[in-house]
Amino acid sequence: ADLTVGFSQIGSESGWRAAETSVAKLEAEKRGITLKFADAQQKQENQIKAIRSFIAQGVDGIFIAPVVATGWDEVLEEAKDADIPVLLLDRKVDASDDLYLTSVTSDTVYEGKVAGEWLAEAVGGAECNIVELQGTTGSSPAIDRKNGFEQGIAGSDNLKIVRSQTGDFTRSQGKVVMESFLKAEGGENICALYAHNDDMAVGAIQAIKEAGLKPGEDILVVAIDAVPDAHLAIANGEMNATIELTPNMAGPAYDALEKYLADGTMPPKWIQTESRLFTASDDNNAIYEEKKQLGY
Amino acid sequence: MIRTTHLPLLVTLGTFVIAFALCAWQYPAIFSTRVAANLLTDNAFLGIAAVGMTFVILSGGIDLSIGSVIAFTGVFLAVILRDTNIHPLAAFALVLVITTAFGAAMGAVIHYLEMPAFIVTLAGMFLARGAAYVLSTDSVPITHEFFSTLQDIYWKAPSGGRFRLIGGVMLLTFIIGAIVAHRTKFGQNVFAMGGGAATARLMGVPLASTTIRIYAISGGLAGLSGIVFSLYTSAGYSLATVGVELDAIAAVVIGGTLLTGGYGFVAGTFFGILIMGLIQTYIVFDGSLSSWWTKIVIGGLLFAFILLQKGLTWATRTGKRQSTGLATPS
Amino acid sequence: MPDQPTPMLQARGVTKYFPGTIALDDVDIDLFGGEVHALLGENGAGKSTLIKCLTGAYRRDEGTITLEGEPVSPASTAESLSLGIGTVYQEVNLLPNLTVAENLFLGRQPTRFGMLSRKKMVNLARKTLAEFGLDIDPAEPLTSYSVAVRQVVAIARAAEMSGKVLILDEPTASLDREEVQLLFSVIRKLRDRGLAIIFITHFLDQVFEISDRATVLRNGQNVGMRRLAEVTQKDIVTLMLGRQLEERIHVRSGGTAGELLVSADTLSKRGMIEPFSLDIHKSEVVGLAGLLGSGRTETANLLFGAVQSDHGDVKVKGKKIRLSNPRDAISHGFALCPEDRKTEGIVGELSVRDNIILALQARQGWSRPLSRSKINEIAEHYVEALDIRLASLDMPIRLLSGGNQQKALLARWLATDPDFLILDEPTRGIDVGAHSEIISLIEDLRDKGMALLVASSEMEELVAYSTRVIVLKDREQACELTGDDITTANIVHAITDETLERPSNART
Amino acid sequence: MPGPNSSVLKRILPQLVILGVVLLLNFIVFPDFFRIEFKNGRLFGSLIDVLNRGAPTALLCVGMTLVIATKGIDLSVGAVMAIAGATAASLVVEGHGWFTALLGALAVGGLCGLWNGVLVAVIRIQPIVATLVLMVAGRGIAQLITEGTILTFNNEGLVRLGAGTVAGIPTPIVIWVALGALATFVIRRTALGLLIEAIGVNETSSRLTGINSRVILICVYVMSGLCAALAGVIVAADIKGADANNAGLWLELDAILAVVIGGNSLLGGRFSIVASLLGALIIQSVNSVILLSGMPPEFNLVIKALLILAILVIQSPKIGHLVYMFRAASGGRNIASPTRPAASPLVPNKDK
Ligand SMILES: Nc1ncnc2c1ncn2[C@@H]1O[C@H](COP(=O)(O)OP(=O)(O)OP(=O)(O)O)[C@@H](O)[C@H]1O
Ligand SMILES: Nc1ncnc2c1ncn2[C@@H]1O[C@H](COP(=O)(O)OP(=O)(O)OP(=O)(O)O)[C@@H](O)[C@H]1O
Ligand SMILES: [Mg+2]
Ligand SMILES: [Mg+2]
Repeated sequence: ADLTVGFSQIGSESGWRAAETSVAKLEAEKRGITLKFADAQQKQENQIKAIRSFIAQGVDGIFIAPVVATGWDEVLEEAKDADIPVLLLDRKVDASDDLYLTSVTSDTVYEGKVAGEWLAEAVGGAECNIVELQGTTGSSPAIDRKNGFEQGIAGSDNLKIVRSQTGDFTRSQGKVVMESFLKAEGGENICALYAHNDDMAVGAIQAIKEAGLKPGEDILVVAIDAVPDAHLAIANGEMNATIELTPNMAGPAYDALEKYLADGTMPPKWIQTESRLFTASDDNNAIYEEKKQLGY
Repeated sequence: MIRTTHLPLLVTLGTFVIAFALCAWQYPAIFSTRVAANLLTDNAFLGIAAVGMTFVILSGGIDLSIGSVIAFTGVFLAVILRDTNIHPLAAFALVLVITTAFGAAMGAVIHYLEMPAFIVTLAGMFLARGAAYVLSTDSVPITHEFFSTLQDIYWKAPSGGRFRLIGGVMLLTFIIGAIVAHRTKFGQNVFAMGGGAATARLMGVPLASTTIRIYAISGGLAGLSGIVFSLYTSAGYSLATVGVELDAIAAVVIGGTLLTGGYGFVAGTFFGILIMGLIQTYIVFDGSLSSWWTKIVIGGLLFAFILLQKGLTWATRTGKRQSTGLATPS
Repeated sequence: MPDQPTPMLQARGVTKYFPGTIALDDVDIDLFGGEVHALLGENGAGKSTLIKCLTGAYRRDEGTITLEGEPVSPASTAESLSLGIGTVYQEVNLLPNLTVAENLFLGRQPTRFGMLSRKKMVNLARKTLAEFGLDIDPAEPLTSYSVAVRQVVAIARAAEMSGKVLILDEPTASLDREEVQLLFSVIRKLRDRGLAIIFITHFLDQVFEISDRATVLRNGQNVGMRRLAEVTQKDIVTLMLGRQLEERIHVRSGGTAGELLVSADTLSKRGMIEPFSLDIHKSEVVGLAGLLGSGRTETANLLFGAVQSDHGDVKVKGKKIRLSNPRDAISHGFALCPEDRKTEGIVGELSVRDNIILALQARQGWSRPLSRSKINEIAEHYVEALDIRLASLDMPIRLLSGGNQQKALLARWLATDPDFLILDEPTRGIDVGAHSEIISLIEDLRDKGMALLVASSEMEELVAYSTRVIVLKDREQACELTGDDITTANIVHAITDETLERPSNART
Repeated sequence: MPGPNSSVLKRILPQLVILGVVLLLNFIVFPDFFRIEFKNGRLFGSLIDVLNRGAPTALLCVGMTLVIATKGIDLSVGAVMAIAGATAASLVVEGHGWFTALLGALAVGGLCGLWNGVLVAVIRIQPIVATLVLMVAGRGIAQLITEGTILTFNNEGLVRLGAGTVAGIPTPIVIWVALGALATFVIRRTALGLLIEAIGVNETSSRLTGINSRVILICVYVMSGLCAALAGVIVAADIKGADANNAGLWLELDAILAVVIGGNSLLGGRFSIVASLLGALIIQSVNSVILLSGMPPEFNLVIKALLILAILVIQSPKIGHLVYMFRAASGGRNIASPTRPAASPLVPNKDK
């Protein structure tokens, strides 16, 4: 079919997002769909502008990876008026669910919870001081992953978050903040690190090594996203677990859109992607090689 | 009579018309009320903030805090409407008072402590965003029905474009801004400061009150822009509008205002905003640029506009000669 | 002037400290309505500082001021304006980005329905300027007009704004005699209207022509007030300097010009100066005379490469040289002391010392710094030689008085020991004592074999030191005077000849 | 007249005092702050972290100080860092040695500086706008090189530039101290400093005095580009990867802030690289207080803003004037003494 889809992407702030974009492009090519891509550079207003432009252009469907949950009602209504189905990728919005066709996302709270539960099980009954590297202050995955993790460890009184500071989802901030954690708490007093994404964890791992400790042994490391470098770190024994956030959000979305346009099949309102836990028991080297192709 | 002083304005206007024609030629859909309406609606908050920025830049200053103030305003409104029962209009008034006072305070620091505006407003930028974080890190939806009432005010053009209230607010701001800048004593004082603060002082321009008022206007308009932004998104979010100050500065500069102050037009800023909006629209219509090419192209176009302006200014300046004007005494 | 019971403006015990100096030490001054009061003193005596203290531009450290018997204490120029004290400060203080009319009316624009009325403003401006003999389009930007025009606009502005007192700090420095006469007629009109006028200048002729009384400052102290009808110029000079000024008799050394150094061949720039040819020899002072806007500055700039010519070329000792910027000129031993010292001369924030050695250092290149001792030696030498008054060599040059800045700039170029020195209005704002020193300096330099080109509005001065005078008119060389033909009368004649032929559009 | 050394000390005294106070604040929130151990063959401690983490800002500062001294500003340094980091990373990934990578990065940084310099000095675009172009486009160029990913590498030599040590001292510290010293030396032992200051104060006069302002301006921007490139390489080496999106993000603001905290005027003229470097350390120490204090991250910006505001207010010439007036008032007739040293930092009113 000669479909044109507009995709309003948040930006390219991380490798994961680059991968999401490149998967979306690959999948579109595979299906013969014309993809109009718009990078919003982290700004909601740019996303809204892009969506309005897509409407003005008369595309067949609109994908949005919303930068924030709120503030979409008006523009979604306009899309609805123009009979253009909207599909949400990787994050949800606070809007009435008849304004969009479906959302393809993971459950970010659940991701955090998986991490918490894994850690609780890994340490058993031992006392454990956790340091937390938060994502960008105020961003929804940071908030959800923090909440989820707290739920995950809620049952175990022996787990305690002693320090929590933002590392902005970046490697270098992850490293810097971890350094200060190591000084402020004393490396030997920290039993585990929970990072809201793998990039920060990878940075923090270097800080731990430079402090003369063994990441993965002296300090357990668990993070979220399962980017290739995290698999590598797990394979090297420097990281213990990561929870996957698949970059293939567009694939299921294309499927749903094509079906809907073909015969009006309504997809479920939430297509949840799997939040798979990877640990040392997986073949991380192989996964690394495989994921490397995806444009992370 | 067309004076050479109006040239930058005409250049900007001409640039916009040519650019629009070129875009519409490539993508005919751009020539529609929908796109026109979008340009107004989507850039409303930026336009309003840019009016304030125009005043600041005309006076030879700079205000880096506006993006943060917009975010703060949104969060403040959202939180206060969530947690209290006060009417949005009262909340609007309250937030405008706060942001205006904030701007005035920055102006006072700049003037009385003789600190560079760049640095004072940089600290203001940290402070306002920090305050927004402290209020709420979450994005807070605004559900008050008065907001929906305001959002539902629009005029739908036959071909589908919706001209919304906030676009109107922006136009009104531009008109008032232009009158204040070009038709009042205060406006003249702003230009005078931009021409040289020390000289303006010797000529009797009250620097203190002018500086304070300029930054109060910028703060207040950033507040208004924040209100418009909250109407635009029905939410307050502390991470919103990062870097808007740079967009505003770019719009002001493209609009023909000299960053060193003293020369420029509020109306020019309006076309600056439209040009920037057009660039974005064009990039989305094209839809084939990757994230990085988007940035490079935006930078390149910015450069092209600056160069175009430089070239035109240069072309008109040579050729013009000075006249002594001294009449021969008899 | 008849002594009225209460002076219009009275200052008592005005004192102002600057780091390292007392600029004003317990200065009293009385100013009556209907008089023109000259304020005199050497460079750095404190004249400008006094008026800045009187008008609130500086905060005075001690002293009281009364206006018509009422104690006032203006804290800002805006306040003194509202009290009816209008001032023209020493350097032209107008805004280059505004139009003439806007400059003229800044702060008291005519309004209509609460909005500025530009039309009214332009019409009023046209009328006001006509009184000052200026027929220009007030809606044009100020920068379209020359320094002299701006000076007149500044005076007009101050005169319009002053209800009681008008203060003019060296208003005539960039005017030629015709404009000065025009200005004086305006001053007399204002005086007759009952205004009290303070007039600062270094031209004693003008002082005696227009003023009624004079207060003399020396080293920040009031050393006396004189009724001008009762004293001679010599008395005043002696009072200013605190010593007698020895008379110098200027002998023109005619005909001793050395070998040809610089020659310009049909050099021109469209819109600025018509093609001109000029030969300058060693041991020769070529004077450039002419009315304002006649192209003296342009001639100088073109020869120095500060402005690019679009036709013709320059030869040094018969060899054609490239002259695309000042560096080229400097490398051939040229030097130019520019007319507009504030924007083209001083580097305000840098110390006097750095300003003096800047040109020398620039010529040596960045990689060969002058040694500290050498720097001090040069700076101290010129401070002494030119009698530059300063608190310390480390003070930023912008804090020097106007005349002392001018001397420091002269020092900058003398330090490079040039072969060909171009001076554009070298004595602007320089006091009588220094004035004659500079004239003899020029003569000394000439005798040492330097070639000089001096543009000046002061004909007496040109007559004194020039071996040749070129009169410019309408950006064209009109005639050349040599030897005994060099007299003030001849120059005036050469200039006015043409002026009379020009269709006059004046409304005076 | 005071000798050169005592005047340098006098110049940087306010910065030294402030740095001391902020370090003390660190000590208050974290008593072990000053403890330095030798661990794993390297110095280890919070103070070392401040010096180490301050490296990118400090490096940027060196170039930025010069640019600001010419009355300019360079907003593009953050983006240039990203470009340089990406260049170095892609070179080693392609199999080149670390030295080639470093040279490549420096070349690219110099090129970026050249671009800025030409826009400013030749085309005469205002510095803030001229460098805004590269600030916007530069990150795109960096991403173009890395294709949006974090380009990781494992080249020992390159990594050592960011995470290695020289005689136990983290390499970045060695690099910025060396560069700062070298720049200070070159600038003060030649006439370059004077010429740069002259251009910053009055470019027209400087040009008429025979200073080759065009070339010097270009050189200054190139220098800024080189410094940014070095900073970019260090940041990339530190995390063993070039993160085109985040490397140096908003760091230009920190660098400008550091220059101003260093007491340099944004209006150009007199400058001190040493004071700017102290400014960079002050900023890093403020960051360190925030991290060590354990406050929730939503307070980070407010704390930073308030601390910086306090520092700037204390440094404001006006406050200095008030303090002076107060001292003079309590010190009696001292004010009347005409022999008061001329090098007092006070300027009457705001006369220009
Ligand atoms: N802001 C300042 N700081 C320090 N010293 C100053 C300042 N302003 C003026 N001075 C000094 O005060 C003295 C008086 O200067 P002033 O400008 O009043 O002289 P003047 O009589 O107007 O001289 P001129 O005829 O050259 O204009 C000079 O020695 C000058 O260096
Ligand atoms: N930048 C410029 N562009 C075009 N024309 C100029 C420029 N500068 C000066 N002119 C014109 O060149 C002519 C001569 O200039 P100028 O007034 O400086 O001459 P002057 O004889 O030196 O007078 P003054 O006594 O004012 O120095 C004037 O008519 C002036 O308008
Ligand atoms: Mg004076
Ligand atoms: Mg002249």
